[in-house]
Amino acid sequence: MPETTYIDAITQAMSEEMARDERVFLIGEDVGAYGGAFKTSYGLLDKFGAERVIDTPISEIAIIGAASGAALMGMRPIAEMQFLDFITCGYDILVNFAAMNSYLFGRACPIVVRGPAGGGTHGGPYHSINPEAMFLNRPGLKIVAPGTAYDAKGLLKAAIRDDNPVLYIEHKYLYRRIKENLPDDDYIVPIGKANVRRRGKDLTIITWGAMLYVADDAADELAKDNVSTEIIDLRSIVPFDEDAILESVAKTNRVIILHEAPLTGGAGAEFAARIAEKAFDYLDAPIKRIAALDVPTPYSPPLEAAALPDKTRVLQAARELLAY
Amino acid sequence: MPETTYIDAITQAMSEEMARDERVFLIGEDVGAYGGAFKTSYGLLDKFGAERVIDTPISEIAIIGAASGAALMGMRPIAEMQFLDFITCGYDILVNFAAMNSYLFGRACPIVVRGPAGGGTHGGPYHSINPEAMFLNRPGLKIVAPGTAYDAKGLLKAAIRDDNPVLYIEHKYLYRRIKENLPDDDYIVPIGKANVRRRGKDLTIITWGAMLYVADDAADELAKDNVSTEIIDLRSIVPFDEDAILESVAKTNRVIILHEAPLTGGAGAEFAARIAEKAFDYLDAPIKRIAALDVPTPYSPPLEAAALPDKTRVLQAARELLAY
Amino acid sequence: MSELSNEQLLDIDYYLRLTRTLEERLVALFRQAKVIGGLYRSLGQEGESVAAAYALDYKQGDVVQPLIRNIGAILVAGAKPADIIKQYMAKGDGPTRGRELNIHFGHPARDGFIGQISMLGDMIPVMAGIALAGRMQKRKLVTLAFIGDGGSSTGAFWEGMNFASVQKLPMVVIVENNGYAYSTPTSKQTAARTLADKSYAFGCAGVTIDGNDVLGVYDTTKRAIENARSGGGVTLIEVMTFRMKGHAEHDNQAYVPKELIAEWAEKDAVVRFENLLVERGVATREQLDAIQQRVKKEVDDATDEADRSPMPDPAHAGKGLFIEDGYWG
Amino acid sequence: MSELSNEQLLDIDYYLRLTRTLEERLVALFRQAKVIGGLYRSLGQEGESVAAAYALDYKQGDVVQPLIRNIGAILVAGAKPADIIKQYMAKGDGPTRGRELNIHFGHPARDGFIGQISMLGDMIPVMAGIALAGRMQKRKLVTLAFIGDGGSSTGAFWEGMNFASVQKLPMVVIVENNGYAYSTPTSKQTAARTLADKSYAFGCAGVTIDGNDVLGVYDTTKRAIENARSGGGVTLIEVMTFRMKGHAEHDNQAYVPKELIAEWAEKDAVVRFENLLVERGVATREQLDAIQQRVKKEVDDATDEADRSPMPDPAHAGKGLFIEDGYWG
Ligand SMILES: Cc1ncc(C[n+]2csc(CCOP(=O)(O)OP(=O)(O)O)c2C)c(N)n1
Ligand SMILES: Cc1ncc(C[n+]2csc(CCOP(=O)(O)OP(=O)(O)O)c2C)c(N)n1
Ligand SMILES: [Mg+2]
Ligand SMILES: [Mg+2]
Repeated sequence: MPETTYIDAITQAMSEEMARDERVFLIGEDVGAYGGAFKTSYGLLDKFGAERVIDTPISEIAIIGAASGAALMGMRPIAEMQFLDFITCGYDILVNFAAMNSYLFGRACPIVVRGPAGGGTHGGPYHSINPEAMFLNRPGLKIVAPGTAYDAKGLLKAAIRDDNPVLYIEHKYLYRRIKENLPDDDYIVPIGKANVRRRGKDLTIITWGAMLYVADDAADELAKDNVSTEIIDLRSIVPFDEDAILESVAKTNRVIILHEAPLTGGAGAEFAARIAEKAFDYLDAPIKRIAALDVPTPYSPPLEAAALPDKTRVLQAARELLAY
Repeated sequence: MPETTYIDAITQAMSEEMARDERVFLIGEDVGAYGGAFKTSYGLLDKFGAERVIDTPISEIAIIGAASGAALMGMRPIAEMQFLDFITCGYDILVNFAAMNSYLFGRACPIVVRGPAGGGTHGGPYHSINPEAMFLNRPGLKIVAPGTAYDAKGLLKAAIRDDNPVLYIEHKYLYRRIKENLPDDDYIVPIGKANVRRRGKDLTIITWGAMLYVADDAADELAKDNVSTEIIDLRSIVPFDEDAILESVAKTNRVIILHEAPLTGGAGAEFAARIAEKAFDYLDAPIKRIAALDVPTPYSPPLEAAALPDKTRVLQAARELLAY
Repeated sequence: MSELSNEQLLDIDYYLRLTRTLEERLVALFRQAKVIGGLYRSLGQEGESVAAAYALDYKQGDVVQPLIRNIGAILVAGAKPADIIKQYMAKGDGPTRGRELNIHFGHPARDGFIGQISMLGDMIPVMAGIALAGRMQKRKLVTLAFIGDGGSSTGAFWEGMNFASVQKLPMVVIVENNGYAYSTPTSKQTAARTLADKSYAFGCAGVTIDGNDVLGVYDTTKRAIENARSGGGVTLIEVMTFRMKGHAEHDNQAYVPKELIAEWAEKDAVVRFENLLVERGVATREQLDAIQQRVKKEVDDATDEADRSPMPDPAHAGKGLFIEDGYWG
Repeated sequence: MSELSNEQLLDIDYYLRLTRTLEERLVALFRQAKVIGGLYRSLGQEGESVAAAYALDYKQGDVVQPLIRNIGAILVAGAKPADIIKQYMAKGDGPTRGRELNIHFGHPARDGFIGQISMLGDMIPVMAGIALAGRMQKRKLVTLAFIGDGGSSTGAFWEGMNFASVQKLPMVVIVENNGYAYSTPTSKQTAARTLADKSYAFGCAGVTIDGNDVLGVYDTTKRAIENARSGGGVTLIEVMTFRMKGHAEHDNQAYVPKELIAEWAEKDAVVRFENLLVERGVATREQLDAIQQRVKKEVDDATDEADRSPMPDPAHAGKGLFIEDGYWG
C-alpha cells in the first residue's frame, strides 16, 4: 500500500466513516465543491452528495450550533473550521452548548469540530493557533491532537464514533510533510491513551502534534551524548493519559513538556502541575516547559522561528536537567 | 467614613474615574436607567448622562468591539458584561482584536471588560463562571481579580488607567458580603503586584477572589494547631507576581494553590508549573491545587457546594503537606 | 373560529390556566424561599406561548424551544408541572437532577422540546440543526423556536436564521416583542421598523401579529408550520405582547411607564380568549371554572410531589461529564 | 459628471492604476517567492474600492477600513505602496514590523485607515466604536467599512450593524457582492433578495448599485457619507462587482463558470472609467499613459525600497505585547 500523508489520513477517515455510517456528515465553509481550503474534504461531495457535505455561510456559530442540534437528533456531524483560529467565533456555543449537554442534561452530543491548526507555515497571528488551552478549563469537550498519519486517521475515527463533542486539532504543517504506511483495516486510536513514541531512561519529553518531530530531533542529538530520551506523544489532551506521564517520570526522573502554544496558560502547565503533585518524589530536577513565547504567532519567518519552540531550546533545557 | 462594600467600591471607582477623565465611559446591557443587573452602575446615568452611560442591545460582540474601536481613538471605555459568563459570546473579538492591538499593530487599546463572576450564589452553570483561564493562553489581555473592597476600587482604577485591554473579574458573592474602610484619597492598586495577606512560615496558600476567605478560615483553623500559614492574594493573574510566589515558597517550602475555577487547565496550573520549575529546590512536599471539580458549576446548593472548593478540602491538603 | 374543534379550544384554555396557575404557585414557593434562584414570569404572554406551541404536531416529531417565559409552550409539548417545579426547587429527581435551573431541560428527540441555555440566541442555530437532522432523516418534522426582542440582537440569532433560511429548513421562529429586554426598551434594541423586518435580511417569510390574540397566533403559526413542513422554509413571526412583570421577581420594573402596564392589562390574552369562548358558546363560565379547578388540583399535586422530592446527592457532583460514564443511565 | 473636478477625476484614475499596477507587482514578487503567505487580488473590484474611499474626507478625521482586497481604498487614504510591499514581504520596517501580513495595518486616529483582522465581520463593531468615539469627541468624522458578501453572514457584522443603527452612528458600510466568498457563491451565503435588504433588519438606509461604475459608487457613497456626517445614521451600500481571480493566487477558481468571468471582463471598471474620461474630454490617452508611467515609477521605487528593507530582528519577537514596554516607541 502506498504511503499515506497526514492530510490523506484525515480525508480517508472522514470518507470511510461516512461510508460506514450514514449519520455522519460534514458541514463547514467551502468543504463541498472546493473540497476545503486545504482540500481535506476533496472528493467527498462527489461521493456523498450535497446533503452530507454542506457548504455553509461564513458563520462559525451556525456551523457549530447546527452541528450540535443535529447531533442531539442522533446524527454525527463533523464541523470544519476553515482554520481553527476561527473557532473563537463559535467559542460560546461550543463551550456553553455543545460541551454541556451531558453534564447538565444527560444528552449525547456527538459532534467533531476539526480544522487546521498550528504554526510554522508563516500564516501569521490569525492562521497559526494552537487552540487546546482555550478549552481546557471548560469541562465537557474532549480534545485530541494527532502528530502522525496513523493517529490522524485513528483518532478522527474515534472522535466521530465518540458520543461526546470532540475537538480534533490537525496540524497543518504536517499535512503533506509526513507520510506513513497505514493498515488496510479499519482501526481506531482510543481517545485518552498516550503513545510512548520512543523509550528511554534518562529524560522524558512529553509532547504532541508537530512538536513530536522537534522532540525526535532533540532525542537523536542527545543520543549522540549517550542520553536516552523517552518521548511521550500525548495525542489526547482531554482526557489525557496521566498514568503514562507519571510512569515515565517515575522512570526517568527528569521531564520536559514541549508544546507549540505559548507558555503561559498552555496545556503544559496542567501536565506540569499534575507531575508536581503526583510524581513529586520521583523528580530529580525541576520540571521544564518549552513552549512558544507569550505572544501571538508573528508572521515574518525570522520572528515566527524565534517565537516557536525549537530543537535548540529543547536541547538546552535537556542539558540543564541532566546536569542538575 | 462609613464602611464600603465591595460593590460600592466598584461603583466609586467608575464614578471617580468618569469624573476625573471625560474619556472614560461605560457601555453594556442595562447599565443606564436600571444601573446594571446588580446595580453596580446605579446613579452613573444621572451623573454622567446617556452619552457616557450607554445601554446597548444584547450584543456582546458589539459591546467589546465598539469599546475597542473607541479605545483606539483615545477613549477609555468600560465594557460591562451582565455576567462574565457571557464574555464567551464576545470571546473572539476580545482575544483576536482587542488583545492583539499592541503586539501586532503598536496601538494602545485601553478597554476594561468587567462584570460579575464566580459561584456560591446558586447561579447555575451559566451564571457562575470563573473566566480567567479561558484567556490565559491568549496573550495581550491583562487580568485582575480583586478579593477585597480596597483592591476592587484600586484595581479598577488601575485598569481604567492602563493603556492595554484589561479583564476585570468581580466576584458577585463578595458584592454585598464584605465591607472595608477605604481611604478617602484617590489610590490605585498596581496591576501585577500580589498582596501578602497573611504572613506565615509553614505553608503558603496562593489564591485570589472569593477564595481568600476560604483561605483565611483554613489558616485560622491551622493556627489552632500552631501552623503558621502565609496567604498570597495574587490579585492580578496577568501579569502575575511571580516573585511574590517564589519568595513565599522559598520561605515556607510547602504550597497550596486554591482557586474556584475547575482544576484542569485552571490558572493554578500555571502557578504550579512555575513553582515546579523555578522553586524546585525549595519544595519539601508536592504542590497541591485545590479547585472546583472538573464540571460546570451545578445549580442545586448541595451539588454546588460539593463542586466548589471549601475549607475542608484546603485543610486536608494542608495536613497532608505538613505531614509530608 | 379557526379550524380548531371545541375540544381543542378548551384544551388551549386548560394550558393557559395551567401556565398562569403554575407560575403563581412558583411565586408562592419563591416567597417561601423554596424556589432557588430567579423566577421569571410570563404573565401577559401566556397566550402566544401556548397558542404557538399548540400549532405543532408532536407526534410528527416537531420540536419547540422555549425561552424562560415559555412555560406554556413546554406544557403544551408535554412537560410535567412537577418536573418544572422540581427544576425551580433544584431537586435531585428533576429532569436535570439539580444541575440546571428552571425550564432549561428537555430532549428534542425524546420530549418534543429542548430548553434554552442562558446565552440568548444560541438556540437558533441549534434549532436549525435539529430541523436539518429531521430533513436528513427524511422525517417531516418542524422546529419552533422562541426568541426575545433582546435575544434577536445576538450574533447567534443572526447566523442561525441566515443559515436556516439559506437551507430552507423547516423552522418557525417566534420573536416575542414584549416591549423590554430586562430594562432595555425595544427602541434601544433595534432601529428596525418592526422585528419582522429582520426577515428581509434572511430572505425568509416575516410577519408581525397581535401576540395577545390566541387564535390569531395559532392560525399564523400553524400556517407557517405547514408551509415549513412542505418545504417552504423559514418564517419569522413577531408577536406584539407585553411583559406584565419585571424581568424577574426581584425587578420592580420602575423603568416601565405605569400607563403602559395599565394599557396592556386591559388586553390580557387569557381573559380575551375566555370571553371569546363564552361569547361564541364554546364554553360556559362554569365549564371554565371547572378547568381551573382541574388545573389547581394538578398544580397542588405537582407541588406536593416536588416538595417530597429529595435534593441531589452531593456525591454525584462530579459525575456525568462525559455521556459514557453511565450517570444518566 | 459628478461633482468631481477634472483634477479629481484624474486623481481617481491614478489610484485605479496604482492599485492594479501594485497588485501586479505583488504577483511578480509572489512568483519570485518574495511575497510570503497568500496574495489576494482585487482585480475587477478596484473601481468601487477606490471610488468609495475617495468620497471620504480624511482631513476631517474620516476613517476607512479595508478588506484584504481593498488596497485601492487604503492607497486613497494615504497608505504608501512601499509599506504595502513591505507587509507582503514580511519586512522588519513595515508598518507591523513583520508581525502581521498584507494590508492588515493602520491606525484610525493617525492614518485615516485601519486594516481588518482576519476574523471577518469583527471590524464592523470596531468601526462603530470609532464612529462613536468621534461623536463623543464632538468631531464630525465618518467611518467607512468594507465587508464581503461572505463576511456579511457573520454574527459580528450583524451585531455591529445593529448597534451602529440603533445609535445612528456616522458610518457607511460597503458590502462588496463579488459573487463569491472563497468558493461559495452568494446564493449559498444568503437567501435575501439583495444584500442591501439586510438594511431593513437594522433600520438603516440601504441601496444596491453597480460596483463597476466608478462615478456611481463615488456619488452614492458621498451622499451616504454626508448624510452620516449630518446625523442621518448608517447606510449599507451593496456594490455589485466580481472577483476576477480566485480567492487567492493558489486558487484557480475552477468553480466559477467561465462565461461569468468573460461577461465581467467586459465590464472592467478601470477601462470603463478611462473610456469615459476620454469620451468626455477629461483626458487624452496620452495623459492616461503618463499617469501609468508615473504609477509604474512609484511602484518600482516602492519595490526597491521594500527589497532593500531588512527582515525583522528575531530578538524582537517577544517584545511589545503590552504597549508600555516601549517597543513601538
Ligand atoms: C448573550 C446574553 N447576554 C446577556 C444575557 C443576560 N440577559 C438575560 S435575559 C436578558 C433580557 C432578555 O430580553 P428578551 O430577549 O427581550 O427576552 P424577555 O426577557 O423580554 O423575554 C438579558 C440581557 C443573556 N442571557 N445572554
Ligand atoms: C470568521 C471567519 N471565518 C472564516 C474565514 C476564512 N475566510 C477568509 S476569506 C473567506 C471568504 C471571504 O469572502 P467574502 O467575505 O465574500 O470576501 P471576498 O473574499 O469575496 O472579498 C473566508 C471564508 C475568516 N477569515 N473569518
Ligand atoms: Mg423582551
Ligand atoms: Mg465575496
